[in-house]
Amino acid sequence: MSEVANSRPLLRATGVTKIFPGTVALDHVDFTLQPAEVHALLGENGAGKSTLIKCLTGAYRRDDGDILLNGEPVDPRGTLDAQSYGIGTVYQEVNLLPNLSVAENLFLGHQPTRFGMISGREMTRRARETLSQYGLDIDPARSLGDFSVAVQQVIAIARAVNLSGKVLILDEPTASLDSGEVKMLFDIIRSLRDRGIGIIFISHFLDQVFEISDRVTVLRNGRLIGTEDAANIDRVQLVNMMLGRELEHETRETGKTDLAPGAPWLEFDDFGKKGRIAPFDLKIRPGEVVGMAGLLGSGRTETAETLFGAVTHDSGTARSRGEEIELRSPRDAVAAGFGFCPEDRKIDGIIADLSVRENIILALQARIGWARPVPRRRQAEMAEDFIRRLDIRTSDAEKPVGLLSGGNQQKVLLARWLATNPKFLILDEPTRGIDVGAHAEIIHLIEELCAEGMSLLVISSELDELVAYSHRVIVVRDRHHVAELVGADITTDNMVDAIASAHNGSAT
Amino acid sequence: QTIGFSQIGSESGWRAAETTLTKSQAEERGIDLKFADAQQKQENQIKALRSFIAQGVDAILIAPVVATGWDAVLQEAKEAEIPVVLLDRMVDSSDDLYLTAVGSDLVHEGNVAGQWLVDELGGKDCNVVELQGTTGSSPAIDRKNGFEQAINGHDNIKLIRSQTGDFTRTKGKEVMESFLKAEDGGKNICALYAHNDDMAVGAIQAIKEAGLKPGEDILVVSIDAVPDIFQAMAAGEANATVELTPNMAGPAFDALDAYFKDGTKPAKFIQTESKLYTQNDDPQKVYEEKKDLGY
Amino acid sequence: MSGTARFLRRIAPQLITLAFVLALISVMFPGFFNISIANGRLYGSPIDILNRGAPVALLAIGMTLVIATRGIDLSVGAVMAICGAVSAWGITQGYDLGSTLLMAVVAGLVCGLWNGILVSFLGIQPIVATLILMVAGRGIAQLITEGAILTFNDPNLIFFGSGSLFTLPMPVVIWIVTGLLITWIVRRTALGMLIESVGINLRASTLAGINSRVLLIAVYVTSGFCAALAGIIAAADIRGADANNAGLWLELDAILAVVIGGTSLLGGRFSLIASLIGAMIIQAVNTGILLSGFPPEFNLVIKAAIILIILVVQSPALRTGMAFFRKPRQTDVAKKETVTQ
Amino acid sequence: MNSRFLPLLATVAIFILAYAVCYAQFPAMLSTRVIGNLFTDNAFLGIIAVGMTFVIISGGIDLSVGSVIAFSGVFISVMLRDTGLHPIPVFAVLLLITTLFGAAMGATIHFLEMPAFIVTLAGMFLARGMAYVLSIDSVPITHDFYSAIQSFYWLMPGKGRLTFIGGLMLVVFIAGMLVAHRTRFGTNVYALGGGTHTAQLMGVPVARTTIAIYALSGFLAGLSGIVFSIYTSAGYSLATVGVELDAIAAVVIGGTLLTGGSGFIAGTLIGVLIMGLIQIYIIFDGTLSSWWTKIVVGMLLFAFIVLQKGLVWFTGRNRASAAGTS
Ligand SMILES: Nc1ncnc2c1ncn2[C@@H]1O[C@H](COP(=O)(O)OP(=O)(O)OP(=O)(O)O)[C@@H](O)[C@H]1O
Ligand SMILES: Nc1ncnc2c1ncn2[C@@H]1O[C@H](COP(=O)(O)OP(=O)(O)OP(=O)(O)O)[C@@H](O)[C@H]1O
Ligand SMILES: [Mg+2]
Ligand SMILES: [Mg+2]
Repeated sequence: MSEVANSRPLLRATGVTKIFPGTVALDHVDFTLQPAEVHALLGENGAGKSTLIKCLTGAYRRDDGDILLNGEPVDPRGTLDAQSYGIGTVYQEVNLLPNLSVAENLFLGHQPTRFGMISGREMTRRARETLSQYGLDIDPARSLGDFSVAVQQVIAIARAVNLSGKVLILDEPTASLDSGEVKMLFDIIRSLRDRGIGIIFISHFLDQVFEISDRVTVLRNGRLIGTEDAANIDRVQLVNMMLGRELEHETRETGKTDLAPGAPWLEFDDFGKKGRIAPFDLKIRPGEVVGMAGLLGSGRTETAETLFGAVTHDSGTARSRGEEIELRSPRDAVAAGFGFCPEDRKIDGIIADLSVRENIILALQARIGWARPVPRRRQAEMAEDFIRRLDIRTSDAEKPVGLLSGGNQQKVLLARWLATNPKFLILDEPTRGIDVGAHAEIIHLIEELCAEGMSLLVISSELDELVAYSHRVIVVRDRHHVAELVGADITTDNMVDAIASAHNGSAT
Repeated sequence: QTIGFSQIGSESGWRAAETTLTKSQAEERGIDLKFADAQQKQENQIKALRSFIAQGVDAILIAPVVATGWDAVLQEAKEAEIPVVLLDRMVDSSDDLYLTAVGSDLVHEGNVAGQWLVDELGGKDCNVVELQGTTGSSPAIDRKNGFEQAINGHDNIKLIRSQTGDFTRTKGKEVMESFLKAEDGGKNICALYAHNDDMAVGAIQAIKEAGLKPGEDILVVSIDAVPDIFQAMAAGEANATVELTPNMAGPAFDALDAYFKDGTKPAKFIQTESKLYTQNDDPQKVYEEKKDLGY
Repeated sequence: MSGTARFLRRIAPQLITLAFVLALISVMFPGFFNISIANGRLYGSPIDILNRGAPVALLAIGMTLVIATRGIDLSVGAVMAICGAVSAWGITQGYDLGSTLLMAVVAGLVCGLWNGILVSFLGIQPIVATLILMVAGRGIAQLITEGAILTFNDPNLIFFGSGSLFTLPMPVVIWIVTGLLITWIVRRTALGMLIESVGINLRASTLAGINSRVLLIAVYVTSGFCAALAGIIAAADIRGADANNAGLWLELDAILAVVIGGTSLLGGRFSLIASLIGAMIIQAVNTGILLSGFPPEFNLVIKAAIILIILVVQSPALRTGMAFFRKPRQTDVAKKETVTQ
Repeated sequence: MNSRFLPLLATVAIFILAYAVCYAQFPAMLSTRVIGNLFTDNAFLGIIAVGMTFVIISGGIDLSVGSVIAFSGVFISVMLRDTGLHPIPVFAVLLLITTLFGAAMGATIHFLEMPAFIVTLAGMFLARGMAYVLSIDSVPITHDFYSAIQSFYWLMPGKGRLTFIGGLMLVVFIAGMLVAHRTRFGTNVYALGGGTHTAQLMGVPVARTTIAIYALSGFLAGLSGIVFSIYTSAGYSLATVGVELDAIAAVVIGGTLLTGGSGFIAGTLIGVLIMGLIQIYIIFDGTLSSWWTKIVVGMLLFAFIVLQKGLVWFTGRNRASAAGTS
């Protein structure tokens, strides 16, 4: 597939350098994209992948370096410029406007017009057409904010594809997609490639990288480590390039852990919220990891939010060790020893302008109340401790968390809840945007925590990940809990079956 | 009988008194008074007038916030055959658009105040500071002009500083403080002219706090004759005030009565008296008389 | 960097601006810095600035907290009028000083509570929620005074306006003490951080278990409290409650003070001390204009020009090292990167 | 039906309800006179409210409009008095000035990254200050052109008048709706309101759009100034104090979110009419003292906002539960 390598490069960047106060994000990085290739960009969290993308598209002004497009030097001054050069981009985190309609998001800046006026009907028609290629049958006139992160992700991709005449850049596009969507996306990527478009693809899923890419470039700490043909390199080599060290043990050995013994300490009966999630029963034992699988919009996030009191349930009861507990707000949940890492870290998770330290102690502080501040020294210790344990890449604990790379923000959120020592932690897509090294560490951490008696509810679109650590998996479809797999039944195939099978009543 | 009354607002005690008196006068005469407060905005007054017309009142009283801009709506009232009487301020429309105007002459008021100062000084050198009303308001402009006319040609009197105190006590006090600082702790100032009593009352406190005696070290003359200034005069802290009577409605209703009875056209301008009060006029007694009038 | 150094660096732009404005005034008005003692109290233009700036400074304290939560309180001027009216009414009705002050403060707290409930429970946008009280509040104040200036002569109440403590005018003592007290409370407890957190990302904060509703109410109540103090001072200063004019448009000055103090209207990081310096800058400009002797019709133009200059000089774009003219987009995006929606 | 239209529908419903209540109490409220007045008297407010809607949808605010109206009036009247020019070229110059003024504020907001609230607050001081500098007196306008425009109205049956300025306001509203919903600029305005940073990453020309929004608001404030000068035949530097707050209230009552990103020009029209209705109602009633007037205006404002919130919440809930059972 990579015989294209010696044709004239489509996009060539040399010596790209970007310095933030306190961080050299990119240090003289060279990068070449050939026409008709899929080029994966890999590296740990904070390696500088997103920054490189932003420098290429002019979203950040680079401090040094040249960019050649088709041999011509170009200097995009922003996304608008990049678009006019035929570079379409999906930045990390969905960067769409929730207040606009789906169609407007797709065509912003390129709306079809008649006599200078936007033709709404034409736009809706084209939007339907575009979305149907991605298997989305939604009303393009509805607000984007009505849809889940995953749907938004697909729309962002569709928009970028529409705009990319020469180059398509995808920064972790698959982080919140399930396997079906990923397959669809890859089909589209392949057809674009066959049309001669160059694609830059960033992902932490190595399987996907090997599946789709022709070449890979690895960054580490803002430096270029190397560019290789995907065919000439194997997983282990790649991981070594990224981490600069050996990864001790391969993460996803598909062993199922035994169901933990003992009586459930948390019981939810007939718990639900009209219009959001149908009533379900859920029992959680100490030390148990409950996985939750389902398609996009199936109601997994809704389940989690209802359990945490972020959405107030209107039916059913919750009991902790047999005693009924109130769960009307996140506060109640926190008081009951719950924790919740939300899916959309940008909107529901991080407090961007507060420092890493403050973000980490926030939930703890909220729980013990404003009047008893955690002593400053203790805060610093905790922050340092988590930065070390979770390997959060930050210049120091006082850096505003919004300036960290996406994956590192996710780790800070995890640290926030671990700091409260929760008894029941809900993780919604916890490994989204986290690199292989950290991924392994987080799964390791999950297992460690459970060994100490903490219970977990993990929502993930990566089915084999669920297989790896769940004692029990609940399958959600159309806002109903439709199946529960235990022990040896937890296999990817079984889950796919349960997700795909026709209605068989709401089983639990 | 239904009469609409469009009042400017309630920005000062004097205006509150005018409103109170108008209401009580209407009640005495058995008039159904439709009161509309314009909150200092001309557009609201125009709206009020239009609504009165739409409602079909028998007559309209209006205290116009500004002189200009009434032609169109007065014309409309005229076409609807509703007589309009202006209270306490004038408009610069042609005078066949309204029945009559009741009020005092603002320039004249300033003039009376200035004249008092000229007489009081009798040729002594004097530096005067002035506290103006709200910049751009007609009382501020006219009272300034009237005062300047009066002291014109008297070279012993010099207007050394003039700032706006927005007709309020707080600003009057603040501005006076800065005058005192700027003029050598007040030693340079011999008299204060304030466009209304409220500012004067504020300024008097500032003078006292600077360690000077208002009324002696610095003469104080102002306009309106609200009760509090009489208290100050009784205490010897203020010297003179020019009365602007809040009872504008009485003469207005009289004129309207006559007009409705037999169509007598009143004079186009019914001027109220601009009476000068000094410390010799038994201020304490006047205070007692005035204090319950709703100021 | 040590805490003190960080703090000094935070307020440096405000201090420099203040120094600049004061220097400008003293050039135009040479006797400006003369301070003497008269009647057992400090007397001079700088003292006037501290004294006259008291209401705005007090309002700015509450306003800072409100703005830090991404809100705004337009009603403070009207609340001042209400509380001033209540105190004048109380004292003329013959209540003793303690009960009078208590009533006035309670009135302020109730107003703040009302705003807080509208904002946090009914979810009404702060600017509109407080606009309601801004309009109605002045009416309520006039209802209490019946439209007149309610004059009083009680020396105890007057003391809060023109008395002095340790040669400092009472209003100065009040705002400095209140400012330090609230700063201390907010920074010695976790309140400051929680307020900032709520202001930056309300949803995420609530999900982290912060009781954001109560917190929101608390900041509006604090704002009401500060407005009450300002109202009492304003009434005591002129020995009367002027319901029509007390605090009129002061909310704008208070907001301006907060912004000059470097707190973003988008909520988040705040500094009370910087806001207080901001209030003094505004008052210095006002006093400077009065001392300068320009005709009053130029007041607004001068004020606007000075504000613009101050803001331009303090603007984040210029502060990030004049990078603006060379590479506008870089500073732009790199900074806004941190703003969540 | 799209949930985005809910606030708009709620506003319309409330307006109709309120009008019905007024009519029940004062039948004269339904006369063409009152309806004509409603348009004429609020024309200047409506025009700035259109500009304000754009500004607010983009996530900003423009406090300068009231002062710009005052400045415009004084500028026109002083020019007409002192130069003897025909009003039309004076209007053109004025609109140019106010548009540039708005553009300058927009540029300051964007390039210096200063909050709109403060920049336009300084603009508010500046515009009114300039009005003072031009003339502190109120200056009457006595040009034939003005009288011609003033006598240019359509007499509706029942003696109500649809005046030129009332009609102009409607035209501005229609143009505003077209621009907001049918042009790329309009979508860009909504995009800015959804988040400047995101909009920038999506390729919205943020600088150009921001400047254009405030320029538009400045232009409309100038136009509103012209309308106000026709309305009062005068220029006065103390006119229209605090009108920006009325405009903001009208926009918000009309269902636009102050946080930006969502709202409707049509809603603003209803908002303006509701504000006008409150005033007319109070005048028709005519028994309220100055202070009760303020309190009642505040309470009605509160009632409208709560009613609207309730309506949106209620219908939203019904829809949710309907979706849940389906
Ligand atoms: N605006 C900014 N200001 C300061 N530092 C920044 C900024 N943006 C990124 N950085 C820093 O630059 C480094 C590279 O970040 P980048 O977002 O490029 O990482 P990444 O490779 O995309 O990581 P991830 O896989 O987690 O998304 C990080 O250390 C980050 O903290
Ligand atoms: N394919 C789709 N078509 C139409 N609406 C969808 C689709 N996917 C999601 N939605 C909407 O988005 C909402 C979000 O649901 P929820 O957040 O519970 O999903 P989820 O199971 O957590 O999935 P994910 O988080 O992977 O997107 C759903 O209630 C639904 O209204
Ligand atoms: Mg990244
Ligand atoms: Mg989800």
